[in-house]
Amino acid sequence: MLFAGIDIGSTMTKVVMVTEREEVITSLIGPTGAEHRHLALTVMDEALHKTSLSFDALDFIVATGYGRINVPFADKQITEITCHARGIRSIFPGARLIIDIGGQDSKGIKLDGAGKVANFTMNDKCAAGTGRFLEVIAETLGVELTEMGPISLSAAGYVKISNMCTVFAEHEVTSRLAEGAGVPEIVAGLHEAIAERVINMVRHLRIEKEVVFTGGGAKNIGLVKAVEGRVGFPVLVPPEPLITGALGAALLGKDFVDRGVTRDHERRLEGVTFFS
Amino acid sequence: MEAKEQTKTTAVKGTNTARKVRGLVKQIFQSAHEAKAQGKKVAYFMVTSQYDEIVRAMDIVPMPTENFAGLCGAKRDMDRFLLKAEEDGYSQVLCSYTRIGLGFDSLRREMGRIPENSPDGGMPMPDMMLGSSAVCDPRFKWYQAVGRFHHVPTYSIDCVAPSVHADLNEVRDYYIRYQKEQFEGLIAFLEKQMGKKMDRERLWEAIRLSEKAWRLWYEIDRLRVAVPSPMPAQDHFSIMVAGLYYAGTQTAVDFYQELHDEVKDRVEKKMGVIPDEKYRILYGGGLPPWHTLWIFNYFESFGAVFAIENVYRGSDPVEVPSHVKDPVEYLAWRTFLRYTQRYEKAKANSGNPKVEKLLEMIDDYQTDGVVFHACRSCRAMTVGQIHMKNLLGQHTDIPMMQLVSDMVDLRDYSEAQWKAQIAAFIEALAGRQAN
Amino acid sequence: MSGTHRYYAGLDMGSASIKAAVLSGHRLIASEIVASGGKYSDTARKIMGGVLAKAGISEDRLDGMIITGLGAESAPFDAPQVSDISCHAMGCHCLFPSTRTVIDIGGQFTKVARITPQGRIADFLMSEKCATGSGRFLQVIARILQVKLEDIGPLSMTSKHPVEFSTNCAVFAESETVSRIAEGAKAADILAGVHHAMAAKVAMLLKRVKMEPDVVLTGGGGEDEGLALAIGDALSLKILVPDKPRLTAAFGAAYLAREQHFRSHENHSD
Amino acid sequence: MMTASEQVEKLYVERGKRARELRKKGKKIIGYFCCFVPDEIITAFDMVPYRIQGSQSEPIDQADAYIEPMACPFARSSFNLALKGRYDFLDGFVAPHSCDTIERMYHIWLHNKPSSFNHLINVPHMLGSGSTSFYRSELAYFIKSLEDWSGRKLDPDRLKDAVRLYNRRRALLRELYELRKTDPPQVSGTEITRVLVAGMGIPAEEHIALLERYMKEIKVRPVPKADKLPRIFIWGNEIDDIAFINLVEESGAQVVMDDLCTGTRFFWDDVPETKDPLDGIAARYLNIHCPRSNVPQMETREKDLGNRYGYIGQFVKDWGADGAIFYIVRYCDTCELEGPDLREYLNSMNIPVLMVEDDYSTSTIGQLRTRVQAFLEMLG
Ligand SMILES: Nc1ncnc2c1ncn2[C@@H]1O[C@H](COP(=O)(O)OP(=O)(O)O)[C@@H](O)[C@H]1O
Ligand SMILES: Nc1ncnc2c1ncn2[C@@H]1O[C@H](COP(=O)(O)OP(=O)(O)O)[C@@H](O)[C@H]1O
Ligand code: SF4
Ligand code: SF4
Ligand code: SF4
Repeated sequence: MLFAGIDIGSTMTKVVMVTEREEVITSLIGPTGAEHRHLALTVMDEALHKTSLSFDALDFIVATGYGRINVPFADKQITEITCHARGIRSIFPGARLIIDIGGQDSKGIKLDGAGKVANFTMNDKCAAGTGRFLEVIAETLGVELTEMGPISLSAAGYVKISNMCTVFAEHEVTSRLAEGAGVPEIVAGLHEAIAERVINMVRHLRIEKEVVFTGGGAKNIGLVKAVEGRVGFPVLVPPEPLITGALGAALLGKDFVDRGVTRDHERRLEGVTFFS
Repeated sequence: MEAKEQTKTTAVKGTNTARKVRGLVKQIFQSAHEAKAQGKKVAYFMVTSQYDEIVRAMDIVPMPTENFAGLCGAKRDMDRFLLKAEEDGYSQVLCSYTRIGLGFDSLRREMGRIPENSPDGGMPMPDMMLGSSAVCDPRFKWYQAVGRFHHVPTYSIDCVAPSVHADLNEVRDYYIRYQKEQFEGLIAFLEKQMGKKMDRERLWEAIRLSEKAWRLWYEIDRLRVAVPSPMPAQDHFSIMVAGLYYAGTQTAVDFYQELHDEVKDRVEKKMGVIPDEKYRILYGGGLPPWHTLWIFNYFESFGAVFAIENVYRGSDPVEVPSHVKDPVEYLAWRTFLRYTQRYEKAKANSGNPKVEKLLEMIDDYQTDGVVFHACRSCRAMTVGQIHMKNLLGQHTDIPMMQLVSDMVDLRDYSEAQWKAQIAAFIEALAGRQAN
Repeated sequence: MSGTHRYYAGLDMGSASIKAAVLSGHRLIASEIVASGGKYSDTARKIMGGVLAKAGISEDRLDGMIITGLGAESAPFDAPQVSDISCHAMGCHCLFPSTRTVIDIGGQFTKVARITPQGRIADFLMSEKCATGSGRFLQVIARILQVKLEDIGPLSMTSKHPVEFSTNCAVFAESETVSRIAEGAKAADILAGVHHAMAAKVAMLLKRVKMEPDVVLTGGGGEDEGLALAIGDALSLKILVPDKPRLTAAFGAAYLAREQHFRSHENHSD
Repeated sequence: MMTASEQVEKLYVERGKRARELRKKGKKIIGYFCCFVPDEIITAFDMVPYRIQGSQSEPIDQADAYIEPMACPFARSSFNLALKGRYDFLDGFVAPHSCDTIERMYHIWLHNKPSSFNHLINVPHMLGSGSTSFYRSELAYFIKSLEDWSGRKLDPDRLKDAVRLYNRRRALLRELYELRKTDPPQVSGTEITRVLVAGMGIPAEEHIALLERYMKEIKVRPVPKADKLPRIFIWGNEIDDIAFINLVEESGAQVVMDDLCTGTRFFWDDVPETKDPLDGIAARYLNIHCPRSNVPQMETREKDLGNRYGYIGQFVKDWGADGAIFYIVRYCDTCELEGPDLREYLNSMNIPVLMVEDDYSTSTIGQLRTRVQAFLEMLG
């Protein structure tokens, strides 16, 4: 049996397919564009091509992420909170708290002893403290996003950034530069600011071992270090943090089938014929 | 407008007496800690709740929680308390004084002691909490919420003011009756807590002291009509401590006497706050930006001085009718008269008593402009400022500006924006004078 | 250039761009606009060098200079500073003497001012400490729509059914845009929607300063005809826009420098 | 003839239409805020009480020139509608001093959009015998003002009739709420919101007649089989638009009970039929369960919470709620301060709580979707 999870994030779209033994047979990451509907199909198509499988071979498809409602062929839609929890549980069974920093939101998820969601929290409707915040500033600084982490590691101390509204932080960054602050120190300051904000947000969930850091933000080593600094102990990072939501979605599909839930409707492919 | 003038000046030419306020503030906390050590009763307490004299007459040591919050702001040590409250589920838009108080109490419970290096030693555990509905909503909900962190006897009183348009002759009796009942209820509660009866003579004595202090404070403000301005806004935001936290004590009387003499002397000698006073400004309302009080120096660097403020003022003296012989009834009358002071005037003119007061100030103090401070988390002192500005605009054409931040939460403050606005405001004042 | 001419410079250190203008007498003879970013002071020095070269004069030939803009403090020149609201006011006053109200839509803030017949500020307001309603907001949207800044205006004006826009965070507007596209909204309609939302905000500020005509739109926002039109619609009046709106403050600053020079040297002329 | 549900829908959408019609026929329409203005008094004067609402689907595009954006958006939105002339049909404008914002708003509204009759009713914050008699005096003063304005004396018997009339409506509404106890509820939260809002701008007799027909219609609807969806209790202040409750129900839950100012808070308790009707009215209205009122403290924390929230505990038990959602209009200080205490109480009953703070705008509701769904997934 085969199960697929598709996670349409604000920035990245991720697909993961697993077998009934919970083995990942393929995963794919692509950018999220404006046209979710079309995109979901394209990414799915690509994943199928990669594995030379046909669409019908998929026993259950779960869509998650911010664009989940735009996946016409999904059998179920589940929020990324439940999906991340499920995905992380399969990688780190001892996880108690998940910190997820994604493209436009950050979340804290508390797990109970059985790995189920016990409580959660999400950032408000402001982009401060999210991946997008870093992207915008990276652009201002003329630094590649992937370089933000490594650069900050070479910083001697950090510059305090007090404005968390992206647009204002941008201005603050420019003035700090004007005052002669170094780029590594500024980037380190941004990481500290995000970590502070996110940790404050999740603190009421009680921070206890094991803490897992996932989502695109976890690909940034500087941010990982800053989060660890605030948590007070090392955090676990999945081998590919971007896909834990999609992985969880696929696994939840399997859970559904195990529980006897079946696809209750025809998959609507909406005129797209390239599924062979 | 020269660039050279825009640099920060630190030399505030304030009064000598105002410098003593730091000691008065420390004393508030010290007394509370000492009282705890000696087994006396300490109460969390709200300013301008009209019950100061009762608390003093019952020998209760007041611990004003708002003062602590302002102090944290002035010392820029507020984040840990604000964040703690937010972690406990209190919204970031909730009154930041309240958040600091709740955060402090929450941290103290969690750590089992007063958080290290709390400003001025922090607040000791109260034996009771005395809330009030005067001024705003958060103030009577605050202590109820503190119950999550320590459940001590708590009592709150109503302070009621009729609407400006009410016919005072219709409502006076039952307003005063209810106010009196509220005070009597508080007294009964305190008698139970203290295990002793209220001494009405001592209450009279406390009333006499507080009226004396407030009268002096009022006269000091009248002296400030002088040109050049003898006392800056920075001083005002200090010296209010005596009137609001020491009401009903000899300390307050002595303090204002000394300040009065000094200000009088300055007026006679024509000593101004700054060397060449170009513009006089009215602080139209809103709590001060405790986190950035040096902003007043920034104004001064342009030759602008705040001549008078419409916040933290002792109310103008009121005449309680002589047939009132009971001190509690006196307090109820006084409350009513204070609240309704400019109602008749307002009815005849702008419809808004606060606007009447501002208009009087603009006239008396010959101010060239008005600045309001909108605090994002303090609805009570903020909502209505635009309305007041609109109303004032119908009676005067002096420039007005509303600066937005918060009284203690620095996250709501943008220095670049303020500086740009202040510079433009000064240019507007200059433009008017040029004409 | 003849040695008898007097020269004045204005430098506007904006958040989005740095602008410089040089006047000879009261004539604009050179100007320059460069995106800010990188080291403020270096860029400022470069742009001043550039504009002086264009004008064909050396720095010591300047009889006056004024610096303005949010970043004025980091300018590497020893010259007086004046707020950009005053500079915009003066700039608009010189270009359109009938100006009574100025709207400046810059990179970070929107400012409106009512001005006196002499071009001085009578009352003014600045947008809240939030970036919505600033030029940056438009930039963000344009980027997602893959529309060039200069095409925003023309494109928006073709819209028949503007999208209703309501988010309050510039960064989140991005995601709202993305979902609108997913729902099938056209770029033109989205832009027009943004213009409407911004115009409503601006109209509110104008009401608060008790706007009087003529109203001039300057700053980067003035480059955008669609926005000017939307604001005009919201107020039911015609909005004037200078030729090079982004230069207005720099121009006004130079003009103020000239005025100051006159005041301190009473017998001098240009 | 329209079915009752169709009529409800129509009244819900076309707010103010019926009041305008009645006004044309010579009735006086008295608009008021919040739950502290007794409908009975206005009705006894043969005037129509109209509960003022904002609009969650319209942006607040004019009010900011008069009132700070950090004031409660419900109040600002209501005023915004007034500025746009949408409350021009009001002959009277009455506000209770329920919170700082409403009190400020009253004066701003009065200055910029005065009605023929304007009145502010002071409402004590502390509960106790003294406060009830004070509030009674305020109501008596309100009556006197209405008498002066209308030139008519209030007939105490008509006030008694009005009390009975509104108690009848209250009883019907409680009966309607009974239908929410089944699995699945016979009437959804969305429908409830509609029918309540529909009744806020029409005379009580009309609402009663409508409710009677509506309930008949509901009772004959085919009974769906139990769906075991999570049952939600909802707490907060103003929800006069179906958008949020609809979001919760669409996400796979049943909204079964509430404590909202647009829900049980305004109608649950009857007015006791006292000899002087004003006594019963004052006691009933002052004791509305609202975070803006302070009940005297009890000896222990546990008793205190029990005293403050016992009725909610009962609601949750009787309607079998599995979880609670707090919907708080941003900047409402009293609700913001109340939330954590109530959460503590509900958690002690093993009821999980999701606290959301919102801008009183349908445009932001989509952003809550993930939060609501994840909460339901957590319950499920
Ligand atoms: N290699 C990387 N280094 C640093 N940050 C990265 C990297 N890859 C992705 N990101 C960040 O991750 C974010 C996307 O994370 P993701 O969890 O996929 O969010 P979403 O689900 O909202 O799309 C991007 O905004 C980006 O900031
Ligand atoms: N051609 C254009 N069309 C539309 N908008 C423009 C154009 N050029 C610039 N802008 C807008 O102007 C803003 C910059 O304005 P500017 O006045 O330079 O800001 P600042 O004074 O803060 O530096 C940019 O954010 C951009 O949105
Ligand atoms: S007046 Fe303002 S600052 Fe003071 S307690 Fe009330 S809301 Fe807070
Ligand atoms: S929360 Fe209370 S005071 Fe506020 S509107 Fe509702 S019932 Fe009225
Ligand atoms: S929602 Fe809250 S702030 Fe708004 S009117 Fe009601 S009680 Fe007042």
